Amino acid sequence: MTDADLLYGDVEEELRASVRRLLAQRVSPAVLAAAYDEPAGLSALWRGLARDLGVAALLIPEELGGVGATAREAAVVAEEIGRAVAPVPFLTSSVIATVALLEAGDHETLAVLAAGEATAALALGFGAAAPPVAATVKATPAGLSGHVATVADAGTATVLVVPAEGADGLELHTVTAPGPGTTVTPVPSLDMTRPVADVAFDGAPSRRIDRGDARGAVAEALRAGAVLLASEQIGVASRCFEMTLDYVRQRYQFGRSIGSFQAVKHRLADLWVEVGQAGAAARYAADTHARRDPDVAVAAAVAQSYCGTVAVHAAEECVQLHGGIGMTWEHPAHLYLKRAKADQLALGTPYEARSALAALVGLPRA
Amino acid sequence: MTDADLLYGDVEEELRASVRRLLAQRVSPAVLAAAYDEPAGLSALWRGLARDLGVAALLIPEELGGVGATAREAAVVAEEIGRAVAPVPFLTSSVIATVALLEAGDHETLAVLAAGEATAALALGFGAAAPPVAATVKATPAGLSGHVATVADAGTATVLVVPAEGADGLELHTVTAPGPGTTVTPVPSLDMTRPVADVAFDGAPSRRIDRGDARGAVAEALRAGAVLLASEQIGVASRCFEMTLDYVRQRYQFGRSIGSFQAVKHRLADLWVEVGQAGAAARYAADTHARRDPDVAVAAAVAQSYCGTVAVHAAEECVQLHGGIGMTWEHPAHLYLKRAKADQLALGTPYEARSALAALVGLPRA
Amino acid sequence: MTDDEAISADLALRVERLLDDVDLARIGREDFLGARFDAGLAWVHFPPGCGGLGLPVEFQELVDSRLRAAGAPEHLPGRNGIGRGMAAPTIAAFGTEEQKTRLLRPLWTGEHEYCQLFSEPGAGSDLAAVAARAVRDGDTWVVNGQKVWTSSAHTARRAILVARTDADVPKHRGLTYFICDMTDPGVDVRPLRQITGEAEFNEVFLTDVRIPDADRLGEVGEGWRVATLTLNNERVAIGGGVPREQGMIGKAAQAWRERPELRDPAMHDELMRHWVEAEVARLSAVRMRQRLAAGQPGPEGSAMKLTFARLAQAISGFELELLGADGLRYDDWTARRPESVDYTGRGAGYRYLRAKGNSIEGGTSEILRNVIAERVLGLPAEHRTDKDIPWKDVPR
Amino acid sequence: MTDDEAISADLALRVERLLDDVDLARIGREDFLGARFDAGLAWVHFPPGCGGLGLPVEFQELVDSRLRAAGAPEHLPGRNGIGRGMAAPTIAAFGTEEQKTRLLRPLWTGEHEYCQLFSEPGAGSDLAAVAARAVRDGDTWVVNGQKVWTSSAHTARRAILVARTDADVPKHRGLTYFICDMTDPGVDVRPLRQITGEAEFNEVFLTDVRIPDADRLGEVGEGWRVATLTLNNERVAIGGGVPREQGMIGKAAQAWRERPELRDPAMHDELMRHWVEAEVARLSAVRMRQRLAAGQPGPEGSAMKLTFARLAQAISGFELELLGADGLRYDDWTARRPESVDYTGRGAGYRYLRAKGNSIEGGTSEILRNVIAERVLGLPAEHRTDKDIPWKDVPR
Repeated sequence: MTDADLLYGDVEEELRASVRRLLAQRVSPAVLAAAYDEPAGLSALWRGLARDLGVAALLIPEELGGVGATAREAAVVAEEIGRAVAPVPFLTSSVIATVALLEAGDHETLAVLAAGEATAALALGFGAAAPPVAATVKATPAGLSGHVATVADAGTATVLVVPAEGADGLELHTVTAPGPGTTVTPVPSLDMTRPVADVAFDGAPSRRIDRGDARGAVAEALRAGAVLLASEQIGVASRCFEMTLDYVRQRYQFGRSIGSFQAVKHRLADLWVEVGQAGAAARYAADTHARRDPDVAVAAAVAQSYCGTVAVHAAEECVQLHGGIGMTWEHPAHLYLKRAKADQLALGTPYEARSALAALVGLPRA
Repeated sequence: MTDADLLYGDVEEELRASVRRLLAQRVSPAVLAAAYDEPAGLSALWRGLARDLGVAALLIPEELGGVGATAREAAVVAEEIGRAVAPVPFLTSSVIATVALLEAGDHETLAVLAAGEATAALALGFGAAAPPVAATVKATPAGLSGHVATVADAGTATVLVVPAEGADGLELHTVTAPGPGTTVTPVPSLDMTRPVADVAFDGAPSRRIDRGDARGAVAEALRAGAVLLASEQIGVASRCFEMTLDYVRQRYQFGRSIGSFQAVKHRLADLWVEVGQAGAAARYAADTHARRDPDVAVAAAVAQSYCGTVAVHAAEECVQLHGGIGMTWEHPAHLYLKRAKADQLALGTPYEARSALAALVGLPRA
Repeated sequence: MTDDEAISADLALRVERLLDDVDLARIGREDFLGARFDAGLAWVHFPPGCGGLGLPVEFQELVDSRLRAAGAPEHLPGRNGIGRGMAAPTIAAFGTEEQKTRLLRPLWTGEHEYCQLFSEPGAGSDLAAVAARAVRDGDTWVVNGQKVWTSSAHTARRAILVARTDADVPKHRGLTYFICDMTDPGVDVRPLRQITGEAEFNEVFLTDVRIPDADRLGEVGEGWRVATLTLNNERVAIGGGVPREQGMIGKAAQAWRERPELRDPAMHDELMRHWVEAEVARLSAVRMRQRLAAGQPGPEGSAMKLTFARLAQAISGFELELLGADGLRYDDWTARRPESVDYTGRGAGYRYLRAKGNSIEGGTSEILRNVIAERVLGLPAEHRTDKDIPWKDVPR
Repeated sequence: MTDDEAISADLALRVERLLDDVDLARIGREDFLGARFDAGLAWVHFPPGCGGLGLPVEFQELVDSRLRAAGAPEHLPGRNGIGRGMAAPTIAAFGTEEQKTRLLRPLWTGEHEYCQLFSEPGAGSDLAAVAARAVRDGDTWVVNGQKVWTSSAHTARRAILVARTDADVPKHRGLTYFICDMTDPGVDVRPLRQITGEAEFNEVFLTDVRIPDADRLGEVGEGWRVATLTLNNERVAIGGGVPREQGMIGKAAQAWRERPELRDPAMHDELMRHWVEAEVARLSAVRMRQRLAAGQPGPEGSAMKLTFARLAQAISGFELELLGADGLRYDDWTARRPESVDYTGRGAGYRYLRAKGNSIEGGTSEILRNVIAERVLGLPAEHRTDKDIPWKDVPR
């Protein structure tokens, strides 16, 4: 704790500025809304982020062609992606799948990801908070077989990292997608800027990549995901807050700006407090992860319990205080609400985070 | 449900007017606050209520010298007692102990209570939601022995109705207090207008009154208590709301009444909604009890979950919106806050009520 | 025989006569409704000649139930609600004899479906801040402007319209109320897609739309007073019908009961809190109806709408958390054009998103809190400067 | 050697010299503090002659830590916080040379304990609505009025006082700031009992209290500006010290851990929500200190006070529910006069009741939300009429 640094360094701020600039150029509400009618492929936006700014390689060590940065830098990218509800597989591919591959030791695939040429997805339901007790995919000599529902960003991934039940327990495999015996079926998603898909394997050829601790690798991947999801959530929350503040300043009703009504003022004051404090929680999670501080488990659970609900609150206030316009397809508020609510369910609900936290801090349910 | 009547009849309104008139004459904040320095005995106020208005006899059948009324009429009395935070043992003696005696069939004691000469207390911790699994008092041929903590209004009761563990399970006894082998020790109470006391029995002579279903009698007594406690709570809540509304109208700050500030207006609007709706819940509980409608179990649990928390909220808003003056001993707000918070803990917390409700409506925890 | 009994007997006779006069097996819906109108049995409380008999409104139920029992054609469910619920009482109250005679019959039979052209993008909660202009040109008015949140605009033949006819007086005083023909070539209706993916509503662009002065309802400049009557007839859906576990809580409870694998013990108390609040809201609605029946109408309508919106939003959000990963899926993003809204239909994601509108449409929760604070609790009104200065000078 | 190093070396020398000059084993607290004042080591950022050396405030810690290490007498903990924290900086900023010389030394040594006579029953959050009158009578002022919420009034020798000297100008312009002698016979201090049963504070009645004009601080009519400096020096307790599980959440967690029989599974998620919120508040406080240390002071102080109050109230209420029947008991209703307040001391009932003051004292939560909305978020100020009219005409 005494070593914690909850502020942002100059390098981090520079990274933020670059990412923000690129996103401002390439992301617009119209582009985002279009994803709801026609799921987008891997966009030019992602190529810009991955190749020009190297965000796909952030968490990959330099010796494997990566940047060798930590969760502190990745958190800044996640914040900016949240602010823009950018439809890019940073969290799913460059954080979760990447950490799984790192932990398993699959250097070959990492090199491909680092170059930004391909993306990967962990073939696990996006609601999962922890490695499966029994995986729904079986690994046999004849290949992988089984079904995984609601996998985020699987539709655009060319590598699937698959937790599968082998003879001696959980194994981790990679599968090339699309490929023989592998079917990825996109489904309508609450948040189409991070679409989910169902994945089915029927004797799919695969490569086993773990060296005995598949469970640990998946757990580490999900933890990194939870840590950085919190930063994405404060990005969503901050942008919703700013949009709302701007709107209530310029929207006039009854001859006054609606931001001059005290009930609105007090709600925004409370929201400002909430969003600001969520920032401390997310930053602490990223910082402990970066420093390999053992408190990261507590920090991640705290951030996951708090930040997702704050983001939902901010997005809900954004819709409400925009009034009718906030309910329309043409205003971006709905894009943020859908991202916020989906993010709250991702990698375990806040309830699950608090249950996990209780065990960590010695406050058992009964 | 189709038979439910959630309104008040003319007779009920007349009873309300009489009780309110008497309480207005005899209860003042100074008198109530004095109870915190010196626990009051059974007051002239109680004698007025019990003898002149017959409230002690409301739930006692006419053939036993009572009024033969129902929970609908008793609810009106409870509401008025709540409005005045009156320090009288109506709930504990005229509802809970009375129903226990009625269910057990102790007509003799009921006749004494009906006359308003004496009061009774059920010797069970006031936090109990249900009959004890194993009573802390043992019934032996040598008398009652054991200890019961936190019994409401035990200090002024002359009859204690004691659930005690006998050879074949729970029994119900009456004990005269003060008396040999019986010690009643008043303790400082969060709400000194309904003080609690610890009761110890050491070979106390007693009379067994149940006819085999002591558990059922205690359960009925506690249910009647829960039903009428909800009405007391809406009395507390309504009065807190009115005090606050009056105050914000006449208190000026910054050249304006504080009731003209929109944040205050909206809070009071929300509170008005809450308090009004709590009234429907409490009334439905009283009505189902009066009609012996089997839905009374659900109705009581709903009211207990909702009304206590609304009363606490109203009392907390009352203190807050009064500002500094609401924190002082001389202003009555603190008396209401203490009653509201103590009432919320009485006869089981809202959490316990919801757990009980879940079983009734088929929504098991796991 | 009391007066009431006499009226009831007479009405029963009139219903019988109507049923005798038509051949239910063959008559079309519109023709039957026309005959019913001519018999004064459309709205018994309307004046004779306007589809009524000038009777107290309580007698309507007798007519309705007898006709229902006889299997007579009824209005298509959900059709022309604005015409029958809002336009008709306004025409009856403010129309000239000529207007009543001309407008009410086709409205009643469904020949003229109505929509409402009140809301504007710039106005929002400030309903009187209408900017659409109507300029007189001899015997007609020429209307230009933009309206929004108009359901049924794409199917309606007529609209009730409020437009500004004088920008030099304070905003409530410069409005006029019209009946607008939606088939006018200057009317451009465009679907307005919303957060759920659907387009329940429309935007309506009015370009040099011509309205004969004969279709003005009330005096010039009296539009706010006329519209107020219309809006007072707008009925909000009240949460919690009589049966327990209706609405959103029914969906959440159903998921909990039918899918034991979703039961996270950490969520149980929250589920029960929602259940309790929904039940308390239901009991409050029951009490409101009992008070109305007992002749004690109260201000609880606003409270019920506030509560309904709050619970619908909280519970639908909770339901998604309960569903967990399944909550990440949506049923259908197609830009559908539903005939009517079903708040608890479709999937959990739809319910969650659609419920966001509950605290905006038909009076935002913020406006309702103001209404309660000022009209019910008697607290001072908000400070405003727009009431006494010319519309054109109001900051906006 | 940089400038800073030179200053540090010089300061270290001065501390050594002070310690050489006195016999720590024998000298009394007040005498030592006097010697320390005379050496300019009381407040190094104050001017020479006023207990300081005119150095940047950062150097104070060097002096404090060296003296602490040497075992030199310190101020009694919790004593004269108002004198040292609020009166001293105000005297230093607004006092004449004579006043600084005369007032600061006894204030520093503790000879003159101070209290604060600002709040009034009629003023509340409207701090400038002071009604106590000071009328000039030659070289003295005669003060009449009533003050409230004055801690230490019964032990203090001096007070900082704001009184109205002109009712014919707007309220912020008619105030004057004085140093009041609490031993004046016109000062009547009465304990003010509060919700917990204790009397932490006092009411102070001022009847013809005479204050020499020499004890006026700042110009006549300048009292609001002077008081603003005092109030800006009021430091609010910030929730969540550095260690985890401090404050109210520590008490609730302790009860949960140590008394398994209290563990209602329905309460667990709520306990964890409180735990999370307390931890997040703690992290926010850590970040605020890091920002301050990095020279990025922000407006989070108001946010921290709001959060601290909300959590203290929510958690202490929850703790009583957790205790169930035990929550019905209280520890002691005696009208005690505590030296200082311990928010988390005593029983759960006391904690619950005392926490109600957290959102009132030192700026209500409503005022703090206004401050954040207006000063941080830049939203428009509340409409008010009292700023420009004479105090005597303000509605109250």
